[in-house]
Parts: sequence; structure tokens; C-alpha cells
Amino acid sequence: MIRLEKRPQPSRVWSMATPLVAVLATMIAGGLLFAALGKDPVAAIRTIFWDPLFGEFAFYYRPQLLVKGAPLVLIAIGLSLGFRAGIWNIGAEGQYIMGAICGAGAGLAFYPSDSVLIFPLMVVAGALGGWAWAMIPAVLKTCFGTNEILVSLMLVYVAEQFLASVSLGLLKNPEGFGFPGSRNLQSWDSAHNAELIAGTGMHWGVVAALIAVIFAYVLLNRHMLGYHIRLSGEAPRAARFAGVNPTRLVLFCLGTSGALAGLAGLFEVSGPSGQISIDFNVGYGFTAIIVAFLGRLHPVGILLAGGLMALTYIGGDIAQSNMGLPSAAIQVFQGMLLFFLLAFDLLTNFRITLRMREVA
Amino acid sequence: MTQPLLSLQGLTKAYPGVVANDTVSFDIGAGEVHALLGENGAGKSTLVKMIYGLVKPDNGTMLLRGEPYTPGEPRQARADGIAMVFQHFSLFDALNVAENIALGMENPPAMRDLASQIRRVSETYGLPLDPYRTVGDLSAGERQRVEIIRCLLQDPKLLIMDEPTSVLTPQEVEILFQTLQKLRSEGTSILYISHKLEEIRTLCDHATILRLGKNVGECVPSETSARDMAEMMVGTALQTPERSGRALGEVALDISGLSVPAPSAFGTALKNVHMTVRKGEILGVGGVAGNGQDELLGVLSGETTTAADAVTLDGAPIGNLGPVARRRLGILAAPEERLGHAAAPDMSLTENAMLTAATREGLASRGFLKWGLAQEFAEKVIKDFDVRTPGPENAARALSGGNLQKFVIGREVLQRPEVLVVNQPTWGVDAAAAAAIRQSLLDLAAGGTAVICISQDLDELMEIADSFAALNEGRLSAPRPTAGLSVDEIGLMMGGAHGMEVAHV
Amino acid sequence: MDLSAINPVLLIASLMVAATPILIAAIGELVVEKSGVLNLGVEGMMITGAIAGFATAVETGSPLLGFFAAAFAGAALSVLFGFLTQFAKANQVASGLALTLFGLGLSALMGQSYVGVKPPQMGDIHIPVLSDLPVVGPILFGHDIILYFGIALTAAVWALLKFSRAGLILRAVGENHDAAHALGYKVIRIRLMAILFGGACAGVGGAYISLIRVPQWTEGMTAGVGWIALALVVFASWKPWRALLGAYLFGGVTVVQLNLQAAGVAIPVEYLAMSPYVITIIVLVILSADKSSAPAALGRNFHASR
Amino acid sequence: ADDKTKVGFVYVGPVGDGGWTYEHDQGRKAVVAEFGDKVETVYVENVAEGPDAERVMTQMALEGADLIFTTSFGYMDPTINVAKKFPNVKFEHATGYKRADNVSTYSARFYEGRAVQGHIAGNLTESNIVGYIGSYPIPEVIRGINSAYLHAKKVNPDVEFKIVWAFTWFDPAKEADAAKVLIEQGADVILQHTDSTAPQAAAQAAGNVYTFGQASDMAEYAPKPRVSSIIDDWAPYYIARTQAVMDGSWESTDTWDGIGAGMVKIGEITDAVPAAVKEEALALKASLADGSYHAFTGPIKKQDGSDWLAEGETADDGTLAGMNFFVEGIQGDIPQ
Ligand SMILES: Nc1ncnc2c1ncn2[C@@H]1O[C@H](COP(=O)(O)OP(=O)(O)OP(=O)(O)O)[C@@H](O)[C@H]1O
Ligand SMILES: Nc1ncnc2c1ncn2[C@@H]1O[C@H](COP(=O)(O)OP(=O)(O)OP(=O)(O)O)[C@@H](O)[C@H]1O
Ligand SMILES: [Mg+2]
Ligand SMILES: [Mg+2]
Repeated sequence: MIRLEKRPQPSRVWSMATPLVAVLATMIAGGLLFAALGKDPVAAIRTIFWDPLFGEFAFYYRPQLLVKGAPLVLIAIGLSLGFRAGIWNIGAEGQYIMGAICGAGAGLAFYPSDSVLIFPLMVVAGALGGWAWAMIPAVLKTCFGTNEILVSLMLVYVAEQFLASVSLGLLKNPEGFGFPGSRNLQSWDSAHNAELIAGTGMHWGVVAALIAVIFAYVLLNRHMLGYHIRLSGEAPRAARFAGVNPTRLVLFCLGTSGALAGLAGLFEVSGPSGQISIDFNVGYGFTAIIVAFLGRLHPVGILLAGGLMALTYIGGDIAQSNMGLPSAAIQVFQGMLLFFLLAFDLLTNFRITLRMREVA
Repeated sequence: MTQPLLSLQGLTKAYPGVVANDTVSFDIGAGEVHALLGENGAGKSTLVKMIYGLVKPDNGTMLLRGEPYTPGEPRQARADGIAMVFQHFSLFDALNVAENIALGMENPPAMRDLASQIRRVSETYGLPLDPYRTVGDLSAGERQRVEIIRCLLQDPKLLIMDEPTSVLTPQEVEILFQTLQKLRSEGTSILYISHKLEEIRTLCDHATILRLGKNVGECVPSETSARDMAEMMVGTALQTPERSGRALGEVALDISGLSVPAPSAFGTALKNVHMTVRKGEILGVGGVAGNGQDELLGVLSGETTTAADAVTLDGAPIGNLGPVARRRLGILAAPEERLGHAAAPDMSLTENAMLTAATREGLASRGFLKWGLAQEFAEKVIKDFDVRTPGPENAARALSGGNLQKFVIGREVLQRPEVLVVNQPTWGVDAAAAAAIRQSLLDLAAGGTAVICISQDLDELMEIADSFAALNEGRLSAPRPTAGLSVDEIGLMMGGAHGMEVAHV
Repeated sequence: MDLSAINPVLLIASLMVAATPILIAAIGELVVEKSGVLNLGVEGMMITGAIAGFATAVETGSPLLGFFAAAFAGAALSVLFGFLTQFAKANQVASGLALTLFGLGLSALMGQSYVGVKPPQMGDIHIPVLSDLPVVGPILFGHDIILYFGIALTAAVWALLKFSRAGLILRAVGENHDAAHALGYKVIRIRLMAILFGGACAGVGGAYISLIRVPQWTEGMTAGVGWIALALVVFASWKPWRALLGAYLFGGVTVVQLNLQAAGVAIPVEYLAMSPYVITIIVLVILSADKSSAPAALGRNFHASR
Repeated sequence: ADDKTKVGFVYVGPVGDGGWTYEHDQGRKAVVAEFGDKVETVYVENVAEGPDAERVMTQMALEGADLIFTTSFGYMDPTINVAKKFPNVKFEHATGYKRADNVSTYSARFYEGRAVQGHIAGNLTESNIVGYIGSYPIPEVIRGINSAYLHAKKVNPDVEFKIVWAFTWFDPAKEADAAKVLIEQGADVILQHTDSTAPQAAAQAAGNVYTFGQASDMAEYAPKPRVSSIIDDWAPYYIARTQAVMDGSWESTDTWDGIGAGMVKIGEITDAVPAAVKEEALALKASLADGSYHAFTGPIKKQDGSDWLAEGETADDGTLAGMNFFVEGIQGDIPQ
């Protein structure tokens, strides 16, 4: 008979080891899936995990890992603060969109100025846009007790409609022959979030993501506010007893995650993506939720998880093109990764004992 | 002698790190009221859970009316005529009385019939209950009636009661006893768990005493003194805390005319509460659980804020200040619920030290935390209060209840409070540790601290408090000096019998 | 603008169709949440049900078999969630999201050879006389059988929760799992059954989209309906009839906005397009005051320390 | 293996979308069928517009692709960016307007097909209400609406278009709703610029309603409600361009082909259409194919009544490419 026994305290060893075990298990189960689809499993796993890092064209893919991973990490860091406190913002996608729209809009209002203030202005506007969008569920929650999961999610759909609307109207490129989409910010130096060092993939969004990781680490481990965030998540009543004001915490957590998502949107629209368009958003806000959990809501974990997730995307695309794996298979693969991680997490908090029941 | 109703033979149950029951054997006769005694953690609840089929023994056998009895689940136990009133209520706040009772029955009749049965039985036994009321709105005493009636409706042959009186006023206890006597006269056996030895002496025919999971003795309670029984339970001689006579200073904390609405759907509203505590005084607040104890603590600790002048400290209004500001002024508190309120279960003791000590112990500067200092403070608490744990890096939930309680009380006491509010300071703590905690409260008071001790343990309050007030449905009675207060008077202060009546025989 | 072009009878009939997949999925989730479990994977189970039902209907030629297969597939997927949350004690929010991600991928994989295939048709039931009544005929009696199944399911779940012992036990488990355990109810087993039921309902809801409402198979075709179903449960304060009302309201807003567009009403299209979501938020705010029947143990995992 | 020509395809949707991406993938398969061992094709589906597209194109170029088709408007800037880095790789961008030495653009004149549909629709409608399901109000879609309207109006002066914007490229349930709404409001012919068969099914359920296949033939709904269709047929173009790369004759071009070149096909007109109408429609198709007739031939006024094309004048490609106005007679505004 298999029995679970709660450990007196979480096992440190397992909390480090489970992500690795989960990745291994995913490789095995994913390999089986690929084999079932008639592909060479070993080659597929190698293509996804090895080639982007050490393959022939790694010089190109490694910087791309930063480009793909940065927005994920930036958003996930913000989300993790709320998740730690038991505040569930799952509408980061909407905040990302609104950040991009506000940031790009603020910049484009001054087109074609070459002031050096344009980009900083856009950064501020982007953060504010995401922040404001997240404040809607925050205020509704604190004033009316409305469920923030659902409100933030509904606002994603609203933001998507809004994005379509500005792509076709307000922000449409006047020189774009009537096609939807804004001017390309990549070709406007004062608004372009260019690579800081050419060929490295390092742009301001990557810098911001790294700063966010450090900031979150210090906040959670060294600062009263971060301590209160953790406390609220683990024991809300004890948090109240410690002096935490739940309303302020909700506003802070949702506001911060919104602002970071908005920043991610801004850095993306002014950099790698370049323009506001109907299909500007590509699901970073949702993927970041997965990254946050994959990183076990820990800043360093999120950094690694963001990298891992980016790797599966990039490697997945390579596998599609080189091996003909359908993109759905990659999606299933990513779902498995999360499943395994959640399942193996069990080992951190529980001890599994196998024993024969003696006959009474 | 006739065949016993239930015979336990060598029951053993081990949990990781603890042997909760170690080859326990005894018999319960038909129509007998059998007491099960023992300190906290001695294994009483575990034992009755095995009888009720909730826990499977590792070893040993049970015989019911001479037949082997191995209940796989509570349903089977109920079918065999065994009913149980749980120590921690097994009730559902959002459901009504009838639904709660139906959940505890095997084949409940249709709701309408059940409701009339509930009315009938509850009246017969003097425990009036409205079957359609929502349980969350009931007082603790009424909730227990729900549990008891749930059992009575099944015509039990053996009724197990795990600490039923801790939530009752003395008058209610009196009535409960008459109910139980009536049941006994009808031939029902009762297995009765309580820490209140005087109760056991009046009620029970026979007692089994557990210590550290082992059966360490039996006695006939009416023929044994309470002190002897206590010493059998603890295994050593008991010492009572010293209370040196001390002079009371001026008024430290004053509450006047405070009313607070219930914080949640199933909470209690505080109504027109007046209270003053002087420096060096220990004010005992008694009352049955669920009459506003948590809410009162919340108002004092700052978790619930009120109009500024409703609460004053040394004459200064503080009612609008939150917990942190109050700590800065020296008002500290230790809530009843250790895990989840006083401490965060999954955090280490160091982190839990930070929980309340950051302000007064200077564990943070400009919001940045000094974990080194926090750890030192945690170590000091562990050392000074004899908290048994490998070290401050352990999670709070890895500690036994008593040790965590010592940590929680120590954490507040060592911060040199001006006013200390404690709720149930020795709940679930063994006698020696309880004595140490009480002593530390007395020492604090001797040093000039005003102490408010909220407790359901009247003996405890009589032992340490200078004056006594009782909470009853959110109202606080006027405090009276403890010296010379009789149990009857206390009972009346606690609200008397709360509408219970003597069983109609 | 020509509002007279909008025929209220047809509008009601079509909003009933638009509401049915949301309704069925929401009723399933309502039962799950009543047992104290929050499964955010509705979207993933719906889309899996959509393809499983579609494929089965195409292969067997029977839409009804398709619906059975969809229920089975939805339930099968929910087993994963049940395992993660009930045995591995994983966070329910994360597990639900994982389920959605996985379901979207899996359905796409399963559906590769069903793109562009036309499914067998599920006939509307025609009740002589009744279906031909003016006004009420088309509204009440001119639909397919699954639509009626949705309404019957609502009624059944309502009755079950309110009057039956099973419903009482389910509510008890969602209210206080420790107490339920102490009384001898198998918390994990009951929750697993609720999760399975929720999965089956989500599957049927998904298949309604791919077999009746659209009907065809395309990847990602549920397009967020699962999330709306989740919103609906809260919105309905965990009351089945209110879920029905909510589903009709949401379906109604969607259909009405298209009607207004077609009638040329001068409200900017993008506002009309976002209106269902905005209205959902507004109603959520209005109804959030009523938490009376929110299961107290919702989202908390149970571990019996035996 | 290096003597093989490697052709890459970047798709915006899944190949299983049954519409836009599906048809491009049919084109890819035609290339494989045509050249067999001499080519190797690779594709990546579900590639988001923006940096992901740029990465996937770069990856294909790095891995030795000789020719890359990027099949969505949003890939325009990424295509140009990547093309700069790989001067020896040829790029083909669909529906855009930016070209370079190694970047061609290509698109199809769907509006020619819309003209034929409009002609049939104008004849078939009895309620004189034609429903039109638009995705987003972009030039491509507006062009189609204008073309269909002009030709419906020509045969039926009383015809009226009811336009519903779905504001999504892809949401079968919403498309179904939109079709039902239009039918309920009196439309007996539905034109669609969205890719699913949901409107066909709705029309079939409703009974006496006509529809047209879009992007693919949707023949499963023939002969009625689907009476004809516009089919994207990229195969001839893809084969020709691959051949050009093999020959070394590839040059940067701007291709905007219609019925004549076979890039736009008119699916079989079924017998649900009266023979006379069918004949006229085929004649219209023929004249569009041989260039003797342009779908936008004056006199045409804009919606606001201002003149656009004078008698006999035909629209220039520039205006058509960026078309952002309705022609006279269409009710309602283009959402901005
Ligand atoms: N589920 C469990 N897992 C591990 N240990 C347990 C569990 N339940 C009880 N124990 C341990 O078994 C011992 C006996 O507990 P039990 O609850 O039976 O004591 P008790 O005599 O009823 O105490 P109290 O007077 O506090 O109710 C304690 O040390 C307790 O910590
Ligand atoms: N539910 C549980 N799961 C796991 N371990 C438990 C559980 N309950 C108690 N324990 C463990 O059992 C041990 C004894 O706990 P308990 O609180 O019952 O102690 P106790 O015997 O009552 O001691 P004290 O007199 O100090 O309260 C502790 O180490 C505790 O971690
Ligand atoms: Mg204990
Ligand atoms: Mg006990």
C-alpha cells in the first residue's frame, strides 16, 4: 500500500531536485509521444533541448533565448509576487497589451521627434498602462470582493478588442497604405528599444527582467513587504496579526504585476516586435503563469524556468521545421512539463512510504 | 460479572515519531460511564477514533459484545450502535441543523420527519434546537447540542464524548450530566473524555488513565481525589504557580462602550464592552468558546480597528491604530490559534519571530530585515522558554502543540510588553509547561505589565487572575475580584444555562 | 438603423443555442466547485471533448455516440487534474492551467485528420403541434436534444444539490472537508467523482460546439468559452438556475451585439465586440456581494492524516 | 543532399485551420508533388507575427533554405529584416508591399472572385438583403465587400448589404452566430470573409439561404447552400517560383494575380443557380480572366458621394491595395 506522510517541513533536497526530475520525466514521456508520431525520439529531444544551446547555429539561438525569455521572466516575476500572496492575476496578457498600446501611443504622439526623452517616456507610459489595467481587478476586489481571477481574465478579451481597434484606427500607420498596424518603431531611433550590444539579443527588456529578478529576490528575502507577501500567502490570518493591510497588499501585488507586464509589452513593441498590430500579443501573459509555477514562484527559479520555456519554444520550432513535428505536439510537451513538475512537487512536502499492511 | 459491551485488547497505533497508543487494554461495561483520562497528547482522541473506525489500529483487537469488532469506517461503527461527539466539532457552518444531523446518520428519514424528530428528542433531553437554523449562527454550546442530538437520534449503545464540556458553562455542564445520567439509566454506555477531574468524579463509574499512549492505571473516580488522579496522569507531583502579592498601578488599558459588528458571517459581535486593566493586574476573561474571545483579542491587538477613543492606553486614544503601531506602544498579543494565526505553519521559527518582534526588537530598519538578529531572538525564546526543537530553522508546524505554544508566548513575553493579551495560553499544553507559562504571566505582572488572559479554563483563571470578567454572546460582564468567587457565580456571569433545561424524564 | 429587423423570437431561439455549451460546462464546474475543488481546466476539457465528439461522430455516423465519447474524453482528461490535485496535492490553479494547455495541444494533435470534414447532422426534434405553435414553438420546441439535455441537467443538478443525500454530502465535503472526513465520508473519492462529472460536462459542452453549433472541427475552436463557463459559476453564486440565467445572458449579449451590428446601430463595433466581457465584469461586481453559497473549502486541498 | 532545393514555409495558423494556412500548405504539397526528390520543403506552423517569425525565418535560412515563403501580412517587416542578413536566400512575402532584391511579394486578387459572387448573389436574393461577415476592416476585406456590392447592385438595383464585423480571424462559434443573425434579419445570401464552414452550416439549417465557399471549396455543402466558392490556389505560383530558383532565374517581383493566372479560382457553380445566371457569371469570370474587364471600372462614387472613378476608368493597384472606403450605396461606417 502506498501512503503519503506529510513531512514536518518541506524537503530542501527534493525542492531542488524535483524540477530536474520533472524535466527528465517530460523528456521520457515526450519522447514516447514523438515516437508515437513516428519521429525519432532521441533526435527530437536533442533538437529541442540541445541544438539551440550547443548546436551548429547556437550563436544565433542563444541570443534568441534572451529575446524570448525576457518578457516571460518579467511578467512571471510580477505574477509570482501576487501568487505568493494568494492573489491570482491571470490577466497579464491584457496588461501586456495595454502596456504596449500606452507605451507605443505615448511615443508615437511625438513622432518624428528625436528627443532622448521619448524612450523613457514610453517606458513610463507602458508601465502605467499595464498598472492601470491591473488596477481594475484590484479595485473591484478591494471594494466589492469581486473575484480577481475572472475580472483580470475578462479584461484580456477587452484589451484584445482594444488592440484591434487602435491598430485599425488611432495608431494606424498613416504611411501604411491603409493596412492595419502602427509605424514600425524599429525604424525610429528615439523610440527603438534596440539591442544594447549587437548580436547578443540583450535589449532593455532583458535588462529589466534581470533587474526584476534581483528586485524580487531582495524584496522577498530581505524586505518587510516581501515577508508580508509570503506571510499573506501562507497564513492570511497571521499576516493580519502581523499588521499587513490586505487591501494595500492586493493593490501592490496586482499593480506591480500589471506594471511589469505593461513594461514587457512596451519593451516588446518597441524592440523585437516593432509595431502595434492586431495580432501583436502572442500569449506571453499566459505562458508567464506557467513560467511562474515552473519556477516555483521563486525569482531565481523563474529566471531558469523562463529560459527553459524559451528553449522549448525555440527548440520546438526547430523540431517542427527540421523534423516535421506538428506544433500541437510541442504544446502537449509543454503541458506535460508542467504536469510532471506539479506531480513531483509532492515529494517536497510528502514522504511516500510503501508498506505491506499486516493482517490484523 | 456480565460480559462487557466493548473490550479493547492491546490496541497500538504509532504515528511517525510518536506512539499515540501503546498496547492499551480495558473494558467498558454495559450502562457504565467510563472516563478516559490523560494529558494532552496522551492518546485519548486517537484511541476513540479507533473505536469509531476513523483510525485503524496497527495492532490489537476489539470485541463488541464478545464478537470481534473491526470497524472499517465510521458508518460501520454507527451501524454497530456506536456514536461519537468529536473534540473538534465536525459541523458544517453553511448547512442547517437538520442537514448536519442527517450527515451523521446512516439512513436519515426525509428532512421533514427528521426535523420533527430533532424537535422531539431535543425537548426530551432538555437541549432545545431549531432544526432549520444555520449552524454557523449557533453558539458553541448550541453547536455541541447538534452533535449530541446527532448521536442520540441513532439510539447508541455506546456514546463516546471527547471533551464535551470545555465549551459549556457550569450550568450547562450540570444539565448535560443529567442527560447523560438519563441515558445511562436507559442502558447506554458512555466513554467520557475530559480534563476536568471534578466532573469525572461526579459523573463516572470507572476511569482509565493514559500517559504517553500507555494505560498507566485505573480507578474509581468517586473514591479517588482529583489530585491523585492528576498525579497519575502526569506521573509526577504537581506544583502550583506562586502568586506573590503585588500592588496594582494606575490604569494601563481602558475600553469603554465598545461595540464592533461581527467580522464575518459566522462571527460574534462585541456589544458595549467596558474594561480597564491596571499595571500589574491580571484580568481573567472567562466564557464559553465562540462568545467573542477572538473578536476581543482582535480589538486589543489592532487587527480590528475602531474609533480612536474607544480604546485608550495610558489615557491616549489608540483604537484606530493597527497591530504594528500598537506593538510600538507596547501592546502585545498571543492569539489562541497557534497555527495560522499566532504563527505561520510553513515558516521557520526565525521567520515566525519576525512576525511580531520586528518592531520592538529592531529586527528591521527602513523595511529591510535583519535575519541575523531575528535568529538570535528566536534562539533566545527557544532557550528561555524551553522550547523543544532542534533549532530556529525548523518550521513551526514541525513543533508539537505545546512547544509551539511556549514559543508563541515566549516571543511576546520577551518583548517586554506594557500590556499583554493572551487567549487560551495553555490550551493543549502539558501540565508542567502550562505551569511554566502561567508563571511567566505572573512574573510579567509582577514587573508591572497589565495582562489580559482570555481562557476557557476557569481553574487557570482562578489560579492567576486578580479579577474576573466573563464574555457571553459578545457582552463582557463587570469584572469582579477573583478572591471569593464561587463556581455558581462564575456560571451565572458566563450566561447561565443558555436556554437549556433539565431533561424531561 | 433598423431595429425592427431584429426578430425577438429568433433572437431568443438562437441565444439558447449560443448559451448551451457554456451552460453545460458551467453546470459541470458548479458541481466540481461545490465539492470544494477549483478546476480552471474547463477550456482544455471542452476542446478535447469537441474533437473527441467530432471524431467519433464522423467515424460512427452518430452524433449521439459523439456526445458520449466527448463526455468520456472530458472525464478522462479531468482524471489527470484529479490525480494532480487530489493525490499529489498540487496547487489547483496551476493544475487547471496545465490542463488547459495540455488539452489545447492534445486536441490539435487528435484533430489533424478531421479538418474540413463535415460531421453527421443532429436533427432538431420536431414535436408535432408544439413545434409549430407561433412564437413559443420555435423558442421552446424547435431545438436539438442536447439543448434540452442542458436544461434538464440544470434542473437535475439543482434538485440533486437541494434535495438528495448525495447532494448534501457533496455540499458538506465542499464546506468542511475535515468534518466530512471525521464523519466517515471519503473526501477524495467524492471530489474525484465531482471532478469526473465536471470533465464529462465540459466534454459534452465542447462537443456541442463542434457538432451542433458550428459544426466543424478547427483547432482552438472553443475560443475561450471554457473561461466564460468558469466566470459563470461565480456569477451564478453556485446556484444552477442562476447559471442558466447567466448563460442566456452571456449568449444573449453576444447574439444581440451581432444583431445590433447587422441592424446598423451606430455603436462602434469594437465596443459591441467587447460588450459581453464588460457586461460579465459588471454583473460579477453586482453579484459578488452574494457569497452565501460559496463553498468554504473551495480551492483547498485535503490531506487526511490517517 | 545539397543539390536539393530547400523551400521553407512560415505559417501564421495551424495547417489544420481549414482556411488560409491550410491552402498555403496545399500549395506546399503541390511543390513536393511537382518536383519530388529535387526539393525538400519544411514548414513551421502557428508562428506569431513579430520576433518569432523573424527567428523562424532566420532558422530556415541558417539551415540552408533557398527559398522561403512567408504567408502572412504581419511577416512583412520580419521578412525584410531577415532578407537583409541572407542576401543569397530568396524570400516571398504574401500580401505585403515591401520588397527588396531578394524579397518578392505576391498576393491574389480575391476581389475578382468577389465580383462573380456579387453577381450571383444579386441575382439569387429575393429579400434583396445580402449578409456579409467581415473579419477586420482592412483593405483586403473592404475591397471584397465593394467588389461584391458593385456587381450585385449591377444586376439588382434594390440589393442591400448587411455587414457584420466578427472582429476575429477565427472563431467558428462567432461566425455561426453572425450568419444566424444575418439570416434572422432577412438575408437570404451570405458572403463571408472568414474561413470556417460555420456560416454554411447555419445556412443549411435555416433552409433557403445561399452561401459561397471561402478560401477552400467547401464542396461538402454543395449544391446548396454553397452555390460556388472562391479558392486560393497558391500551387501554380509556388511551383513557378521554386522552378525559378532552380533555374537561377528568380528575380524580385510583385505579383498580384487573379483569376487569369489561376491564383484565384471560382469553385463549381452548382445547379441551385439558374442556368442563365450561371452563364452570366461564367462570362464575367472569363472577362476578368482575360483582362477585358476590370472589377472596378467607373463610374464609381465613394460612399460619401464624392467621385472616385470616372466613366470607363479602372482603379489603380495602389488605391486598391490600401482601400479604406466603401463605395456609394453601402450602408454603415467602416469601424476605425
Ligand atoms: N494524524 C496524526 N499524525 C501524527 N501524529 C498524530 C496524529 N494524530 C495524533 N498524533 C499524535 O498522537 C499523539 C496522541 O494524540 P491524541 O490526539 O490522541 O491526544 P489526546 O490525548 O486526545 O490529546 P488532547 O488532550 O490534546 O486532545 C500526539 O502526540 C499527537 O501528536
Ligand atoms: N497532523 C499531524 N501530522 C504530522 N505530524 C503531526 C501531526 N500532529 C502532530 N504531529 C507531530 O506529532 C508530534 C506531537 O505533536 P502534538 O502537538 O500532539 O504534541 P503533544 O504530544 O500534544 O505535545 P505537547 O504536550 O507539547 O502539546 C509533533 O512532532 C508533531 O509534529
Ligand atoms: Mg498536544
Ligand atoms: Mg484529544
